[in-house]
Amino acid sequence: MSSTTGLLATRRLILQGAASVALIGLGNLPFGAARAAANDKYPEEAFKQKSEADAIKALYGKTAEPSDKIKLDAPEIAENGGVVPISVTTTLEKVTSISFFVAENPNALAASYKIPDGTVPSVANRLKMAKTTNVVAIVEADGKLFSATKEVKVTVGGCGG
Amino acid sequence: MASTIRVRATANGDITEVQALIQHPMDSGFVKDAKGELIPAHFIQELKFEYNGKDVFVADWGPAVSKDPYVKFSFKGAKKGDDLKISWTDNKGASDTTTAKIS
Amino acid sequence: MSTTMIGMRSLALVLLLAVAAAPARAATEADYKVAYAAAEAASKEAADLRNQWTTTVSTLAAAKKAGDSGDFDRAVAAAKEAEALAKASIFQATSEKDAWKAMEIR
Amino acid sequence: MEARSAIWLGSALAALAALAFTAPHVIAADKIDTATEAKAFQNFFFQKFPNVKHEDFVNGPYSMNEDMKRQWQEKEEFPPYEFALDAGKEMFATPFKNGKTYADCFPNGGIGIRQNYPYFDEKEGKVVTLELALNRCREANGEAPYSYVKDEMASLTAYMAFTSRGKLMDIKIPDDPRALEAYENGKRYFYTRRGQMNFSCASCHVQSPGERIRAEVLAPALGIMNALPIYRSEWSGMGTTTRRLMTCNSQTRAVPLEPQSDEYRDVEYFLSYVANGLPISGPGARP
Repeated sequence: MSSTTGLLATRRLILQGAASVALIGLGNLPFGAARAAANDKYPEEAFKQKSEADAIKALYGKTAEPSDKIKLDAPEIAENGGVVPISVTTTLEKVTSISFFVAENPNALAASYKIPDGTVPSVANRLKMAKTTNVVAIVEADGKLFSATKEVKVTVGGCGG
Repeated sequence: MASTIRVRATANGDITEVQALIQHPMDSGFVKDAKGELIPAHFIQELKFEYNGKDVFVADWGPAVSKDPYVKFSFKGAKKGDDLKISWTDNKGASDTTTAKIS
Repeated sequence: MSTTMIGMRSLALVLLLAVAAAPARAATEADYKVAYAAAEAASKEAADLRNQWTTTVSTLAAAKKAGDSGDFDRAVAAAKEAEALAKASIFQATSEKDAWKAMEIR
Repeated sequence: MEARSAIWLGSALAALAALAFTAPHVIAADKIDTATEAKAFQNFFFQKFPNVKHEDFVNGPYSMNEDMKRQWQEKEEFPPYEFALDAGKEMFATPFKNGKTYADCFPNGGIGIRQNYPYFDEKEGKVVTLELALNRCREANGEAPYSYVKDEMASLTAYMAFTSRGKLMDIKIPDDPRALEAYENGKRYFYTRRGQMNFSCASCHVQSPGERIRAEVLAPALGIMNALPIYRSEWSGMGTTTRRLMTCNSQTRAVPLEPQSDEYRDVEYFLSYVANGLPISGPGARP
């Protein structure tokens, strides 16, 4: 069939857009005014990296080793690639940072959280995933990096239209 | 206009659980609109939670955080009735802030 | 009401669609006009039955686009396909007048 | 000769009609019948899914799949339709230019009445849905009607649904042959195959609820109206009943009808009636 028109085309475009994020060379993201916060700088470099290994190195400057003290909670099949509920909790001590990476997103680093003293080392959030891939949670505890990984299946819904 | 930040902070014992839902498009810069043009990147980059002058939680976000972003965490040392200040800034320099009462 | 029945029924419809009269010689504008008019009439009848298919609309539009750009071979093929789709949706509307009861929960 | 054959033809037709009318299996035009049909409809689902609690059917796919239910419950802690709810509440409180508000158009100020919609309007002889009543209220007060598929209408119906949460669906079919005809027309639309995919609503929502169409799990037809309007992650936005019906059409490659056309109003009437007794759960959050 030839190209579609009208409502259907719009739905298809948005559907494709929302579900499969096209791999487009990363133009320089227009960064706004200087951040108000003095000390913590927005990890611009890390967010620009493609692979999660590079992003982890850019963010923390060291590599992580898997740990079973981190519980990464993510659905087996994502209800929708645009809104994937992912949470992590850990029994590790002296946690200072928790970050989430979606391996095959255009940029692996999705979100990074600073955990000051007195804050419970556990975060829940909703992330976008371009396609079926590994979600990696990184916990920085007492200066060392630990990781937990889980694959989440992502596909579009509906019978095609 | 009502604030873009919805917060629910509930203290039980020494631990206060905080949930936040923020109204923001979180455009990744990779999605095309109906006419086929790229919607420019527009997403919250930093979200901060402060309790009596001290940061208790700071989020650095990229474009892969969902539209109308949601986050949940807990922290110790606060009690009912205290204030929790929440503020965000996005990559276009826009920002919003609000103060919630811990219930 | 089993799934095989759905399979058979849509199979029948797909067969009906496989109407592709390949014109022996290159199509002319006149061929296109005739084919397009027939497709448009069938599409209108389907719309009047309030059972138009989205693929009929898009294929008809493609036929017009090809016709306007002078590619009459493609235009006639698309017009014939649009007509076949429209006819299939008319067949569907008329046959469903009673066929729907088969699925009704009693 | 002319007159005699006409008379003969007339009486034959009359006899035929009489026969059809009294024939036992013909659906008699009284109300009781729709009640038994609704019972049969509900029992079909209660027997097909014996371990699903009856009131759970209104949660659509989440009544069918544990993993999806967990994702949903997490989202329900702070649901994405929260903004639509607040917007709807604000719109309800903001008077029109002429000083009136939506509360003046609806019984009980529009609060806790969603379970009675759609209703059959005997003056008009047609089904009136909540979305239609809202736009008629706007027009009666000199305001432009809202689109039936955009956020404003979704916010209003989200707020009205929210005020009825937990109340049981209570749709009436008055003793009026036109009401029965509307119910029948809705039922016919529900079971009629359309689109190049050749599916009817029942193909998905009666024959295969709980099964997947790619990432989505299909909702059962029973209680499917109770959760509307819905925030869909796929649309990353609110969806009114009209938007949901129209997108279902285009998914089967059927060209959608115009919003609030008779078929849509009647199918909503039929589906709401057969869900009588099940709680309102709107606004809902769906994949």
